[in-house]
Amino acid sequence: MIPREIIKNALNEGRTKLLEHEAFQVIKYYGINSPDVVVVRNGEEAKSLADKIGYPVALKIVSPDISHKSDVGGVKLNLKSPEEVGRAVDEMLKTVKTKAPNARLVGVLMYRMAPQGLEVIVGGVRDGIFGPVVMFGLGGIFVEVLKDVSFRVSPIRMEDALEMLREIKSYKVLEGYRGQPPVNKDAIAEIIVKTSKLLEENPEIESIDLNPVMAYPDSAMAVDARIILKKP
Amino acid sequence: MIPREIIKNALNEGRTKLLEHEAFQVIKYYGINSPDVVVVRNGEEAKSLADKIGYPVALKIVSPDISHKSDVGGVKLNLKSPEEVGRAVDEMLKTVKTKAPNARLVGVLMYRMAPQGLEVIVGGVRDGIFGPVVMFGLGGIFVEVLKDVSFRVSPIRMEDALEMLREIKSYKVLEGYRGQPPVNKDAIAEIIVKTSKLLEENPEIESIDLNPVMAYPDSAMAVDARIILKKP
Amino acid sequence: MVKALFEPKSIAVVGASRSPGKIGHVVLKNIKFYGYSGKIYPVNPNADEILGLKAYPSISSIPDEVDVAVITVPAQEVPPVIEECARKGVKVAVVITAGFSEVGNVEVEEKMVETARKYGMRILGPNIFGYAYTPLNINATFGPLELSKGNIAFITQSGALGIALMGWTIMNEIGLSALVSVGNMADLDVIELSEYLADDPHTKVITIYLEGLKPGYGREFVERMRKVTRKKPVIVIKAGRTQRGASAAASHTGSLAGSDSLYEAAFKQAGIIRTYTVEDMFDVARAFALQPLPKGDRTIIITNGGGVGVLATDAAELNNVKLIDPSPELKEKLKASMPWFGSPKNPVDLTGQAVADNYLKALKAALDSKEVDNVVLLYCRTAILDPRELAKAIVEFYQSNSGGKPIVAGFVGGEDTYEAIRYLNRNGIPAYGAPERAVYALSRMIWYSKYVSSSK
Amino acid sequence: MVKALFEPKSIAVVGASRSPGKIGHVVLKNIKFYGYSGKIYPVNPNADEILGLKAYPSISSIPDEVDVAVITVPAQEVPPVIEECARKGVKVAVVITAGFSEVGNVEVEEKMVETARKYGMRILGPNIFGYAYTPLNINATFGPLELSKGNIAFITQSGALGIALMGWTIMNEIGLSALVSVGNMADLDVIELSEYLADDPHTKVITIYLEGLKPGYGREFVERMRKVTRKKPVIVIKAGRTQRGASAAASHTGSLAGSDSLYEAAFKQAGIIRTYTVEDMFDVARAFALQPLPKGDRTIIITNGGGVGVLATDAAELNNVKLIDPSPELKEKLKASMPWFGSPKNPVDLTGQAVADNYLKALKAALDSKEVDNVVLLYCRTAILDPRELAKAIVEFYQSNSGGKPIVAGFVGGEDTYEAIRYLNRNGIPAYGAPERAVYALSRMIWYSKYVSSSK
Ligand SMILES: CC(C)(COP(=O)(O)OP(=O)(O)OC[C@H]1O[C@@H](n2cnc3c(N)ncnc32)[C@H](O)[C@@H]1OP(=O)(O)O)[C@@H](O)C(=O)NCCC(=O)NCCS
Ligand SMILES: CC(C)(COP(=O)(O)OP(=O)(O)OC[C@H]1O[C@@H](n2cnc3c(N)ncnc32)[C@H](O)[C@@H]1OP(=O)(O)O)[C@@H](O)C(=O)NCCC(=O)NCCS
Ligand SMILES: [Ca+2]
Ligand SMILES: [Ca+2]
Repeated sequence: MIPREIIKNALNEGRTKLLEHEAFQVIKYYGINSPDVVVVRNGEEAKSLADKIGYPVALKIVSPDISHKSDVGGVKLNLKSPEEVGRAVDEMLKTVKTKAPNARLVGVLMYRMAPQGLEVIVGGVRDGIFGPVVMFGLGGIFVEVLKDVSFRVSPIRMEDALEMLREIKSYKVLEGYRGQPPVNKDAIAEIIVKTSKLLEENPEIESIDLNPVMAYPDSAMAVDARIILKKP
Repeated sequence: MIPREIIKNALNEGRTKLLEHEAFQVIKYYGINSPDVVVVRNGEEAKSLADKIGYPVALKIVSPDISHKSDVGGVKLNLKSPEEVGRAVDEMLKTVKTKAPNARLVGVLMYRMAPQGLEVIVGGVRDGIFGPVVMFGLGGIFVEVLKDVSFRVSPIRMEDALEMLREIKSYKVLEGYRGQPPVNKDAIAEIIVKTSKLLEENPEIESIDLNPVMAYPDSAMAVDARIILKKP
Repeated sequence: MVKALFEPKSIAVVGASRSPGKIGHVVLKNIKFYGYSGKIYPVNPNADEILGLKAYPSISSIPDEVDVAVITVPAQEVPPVIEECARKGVKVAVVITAGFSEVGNVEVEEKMVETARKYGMRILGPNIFGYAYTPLNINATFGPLELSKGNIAFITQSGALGIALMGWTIMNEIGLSALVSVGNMADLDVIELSEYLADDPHTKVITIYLEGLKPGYGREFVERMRKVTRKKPVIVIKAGRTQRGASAAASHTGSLAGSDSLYEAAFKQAGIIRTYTVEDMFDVARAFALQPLPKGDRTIIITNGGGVGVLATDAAELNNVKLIDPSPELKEKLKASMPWFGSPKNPVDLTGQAVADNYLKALKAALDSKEVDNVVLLYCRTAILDPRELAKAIVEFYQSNSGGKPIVAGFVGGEDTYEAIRYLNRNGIPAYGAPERAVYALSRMIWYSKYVSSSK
Repeated sequence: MVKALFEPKSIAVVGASRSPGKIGHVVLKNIKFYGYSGKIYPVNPNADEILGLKAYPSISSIPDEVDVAVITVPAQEVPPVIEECARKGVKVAVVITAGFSEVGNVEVEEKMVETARKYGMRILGPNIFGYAYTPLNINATFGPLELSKGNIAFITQSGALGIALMGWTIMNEIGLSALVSVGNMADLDVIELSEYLADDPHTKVITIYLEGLKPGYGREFVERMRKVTRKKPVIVIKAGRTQRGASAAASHTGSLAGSDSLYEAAFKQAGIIRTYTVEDMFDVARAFALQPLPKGDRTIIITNGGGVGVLATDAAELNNVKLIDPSPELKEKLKASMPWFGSPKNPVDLTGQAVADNYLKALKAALDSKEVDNVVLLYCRTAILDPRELAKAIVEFYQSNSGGKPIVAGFVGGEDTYEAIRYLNRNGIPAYGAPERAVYALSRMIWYSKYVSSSK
């Protein structure tokens, strides 16, 4: 499905938050590097797909009614064989059904876990005055405690995005810190530019959070995506 | 030995950097909480002391001639039984002798590893204008990239030290971040005050680095100590 | 159409009052006595003549085209007057009257704009103190009569501050080309006015006091102002940068104020220089108004006092102004310009013994040197060197020797030093009463000059 | 002994020159004509009389006790003169002559101090422009003759800046009690002078321009200045706060400048207020000089212009000045003070229609209220309210109604507004030409007042 349809579909179903696999589909459409995800219905299906996905595999329950997935056993990480994956899916479905008996379950999201990289955050929101704006920062403490972030107003060109990177106080961390290799700044900047475009072209989207984006020496990848729609 | 003697001894031997166990002895004398350390000569001795020390045990080679301990196999962490400890000490002595054949070996430093806490840094230096001054900051990136540190001129009272803590931009991290419990600020402040006193009373000391100090909800402990003496 | 606002052939004042204290009277008086040479039509149903000018009972009864109608009638009278103006073919209605969207009367205001649009008329205001354009001697404000002329345009969203600054700019000899109160910005806004002024030959730099943009307008602001800043420097004070300040601004202007970090970003993207105080804004504007753009950031400080040299050095470092380390050759030339105990390092210290000739020699060395793009010239009042004498010598020298390199001056001293500062300012050299201010102004010029060349 | 410097019964000028242009002549002239009423002894082997005063061939030939000897002889003559002064029983030698440790002649300087110590004499300088103490009409500098009197003491490590500021303080009507050039601080230093001034009844606040402390002196600075700041506020500009600035200061004063973060820490520990520009320093000093200490941080802004209200609100937030949210009762009282379209929130907006009476009513409500510790009073020049009239009304009202609460004023406008500012300043109300400056000054008072009460 293309973003337009995914969004329409969600709104038709009365949802203002996209399901995780929907959010991944939307960002993928805009060329934002992210894991290939599939939604499976049961352990059997998961087992048959595991090799294709690659290891380690992560599983997350997909449900419009569950917001704290871990609390209901809806997250499993680091699974390393088809059998493990299959078993884990069945178990998860069972646990979740017990713990959240009234939740509608769409299935289980399944993807290959990304290797650890430098965690950065790209967020987009629609401001009352400026329209789509995009934020960039390093993950965790940097954003939450130090508020070390930079903003740009859409449309954002590549050079603006690179400037956003240079603008944060902890910029040096991107250049490689304590023997870490520098991360690929162009790859992060591209994600910023694409996030801006995504907001531009989908006025129904209220906000988007790519947190974290794993930044590597040669690439960057959004490993979590959260998209909120405007209340119609 | 008391600090005066340790320092005299080092200077007599032409050393301007205290050995790690000496540094620990000096800070302990000033009541700075730190692991109990012993220096052993061989695996047998280590094995017999391991239970008393407690696990997990860390080992570090002690030598006035080796500055990058890890490079010569001079560091071993996380040892969990008397046998492991004994074997590790013998191995270490052998490896180091091969890799650094000309280094004088004092023995192997042995202590119980401190549990992970919030890593902070307390540093002291003798300034040309202000005399002894003490620095405080959070560990790692905060000091190295963000230069988020605070200073006070000696003598430092408890209230000055607490103000140093409040002064850093990342202060909130000390108050508990992402579900972490707040750390004990008085315990850190005490280490600052004692570091100041230590510099006051030992004019031969040029600088001292407690990096990291592990801060816990109920206490704080300097798990690494580096003391540099003035060139006589 | 905006052109008609700044270059009108005729101006009517609808609500021109006979009573000297009233706003409608003051506006008319200012238009007449500041020297506007076009036609002036007072409109007042109860008068035949005001201030020696024939008055008309209504705008429609004026037997001529009217380019600008300044409206000073009470709020409830404004809508019909607007309608009449529009029908009459007035090009711009300048609505001074308050009492519209800023107090919640949003609909009336929108309606007026609609009416105007229908006839192709533009509206400035409402809720403003008027506007001025000095090249054509237009002072259509109810502020003071006098205005100092120059090439700095000032657009203000705060009326009270704008009026107060009229006297302030005279006192500080800040020459204005245009002064525009924009108030509720029902129609003409900061963007459109800036676009016009960007092509105005009498304006060299645009300054703006901004409290907030209208909802949904931010993006357009960035895109269109980006084009303006390619032509001319734009300097903004955005009030309400803290949360509490922003909410104070919101209650005051009725405009929804977005978060400050977004304004910060928007200014950067648009190449707009942001300053944080009125004094800073005009300090920077003065530098742009008088000097060529820097060709680079390599800067040298020349001083007769170590202390101010240090203060300037601090300011340079804090504002990213690159201080050069003079080459041995340049050092030698500088050394030759000063007493033996001076220092040819940067800051170049001519010492308290320096006379005008020392300054000129050092200045020549700097301006001639390929190592130097910009000069910061500092002076502390000494018994040996009269600041006025130094100012004269510098002006004379610089006029024929600048080599296109900007110079900014910081002079510290008493009354005679201020005379020197004013002399420098009047003769093309931006001068300030403190070393940091000179450095700051230069730093913004360097920033802008880099922005312009990198965005080409 | 330091007392003898400020309250001498007699002053000699050794090197008092007959040539009007020379430093030794100017110093003598300033001492005589600024009105010092003690005895003045010119010393010059080649003259019998200078400026109508009997001259002596040497200090020892003066048939009287000499408290202060100002020395203006060439460098090589200074050591024997010092020796002679010391023997004679001079209490303080003020050595204006340059050419000692600042150019590497460390030993000569140390020797002089040794000699002085032996005899119990103190030395101010060398390498200074002199000193002044206005309560006793002493101007023993080679700067301008005039100095405006007041209760601000100014100690400066930069000579050139100090002299230049003599005229500057007159122009800005900043009243000084003492002005001391400390130069190389061979003996008397910033600390000892501050200690003396802390007990001087004519001094209410101490300002210092500092370039660097001597090696090993930092700790004493903290410990002793901590005691000074318990008695009186101390405001410091520490030049050389960036790395490049510090090295410029070092080359200039010959003192080893420690890292800025250590100075920053030391100032905090000593309770010293740090400012970053000369203007800021005297802005803050003026507030302390005129007003009582704040009893708390709860502050209200009263304004006739929304724009300046917003600028002040931003400044308050940035400088940790707590703006109160007025209670319903206070709001009601404020509301009664203003036109219907004003706002009783904080900033309290009396609107551009406000007249003096509106201000007085609002001010009364604020000063009477238990919710308010401090008032920031802002004014934008309007046609309706003459700033001078407002200033008069405020002064009169405040004198009998202050309730011990500090007030600071920010007035924006032209010449007449500056007249009003000067009037306020002369009559006990610190007033500034920009809203942020008023807020900043208040913020430093609040900081200091908190420091003092927490360190008791
Ligand atoms: C616009 C404003 C000044 C009018 O107030 P005012 O001068 O008291 O109004 P008046 O009723 O006296 O009308 C003014 C004149 O216009 C005349 N007039 C009234 N209606 C008129 C009309 N339809 N056509 C022409 N003239 C008219 C009146 O006769 C009067 O002239 P007069 O004094 O010779 O009789 C007032 O409504 C206002 O908005 N004030 C605030 C302005 C402000 O603060 N703006 C923002 C500044 S930043
Ligand atoms: C101190 C200084 C001004 C003297 O320079 P000068 O005035 O050119 O010196 P002169 O040789 O003319 O001596 C001055 C007077 O002292 C007299 N004099 C010389 N030796 C003397 C002595 N031992 N006792 C008394 N008088 C003496 C001279 O005869 C002369 O008086 P005259 O002009 O009537 O003949 C100069 O050496 C100096 O240090 N200048 C820099 C000062 C400075 O910048 N300070 C720091 C400012 S922040
Ligand atoms: Ca996440
Ligand atoms: Ca370490």
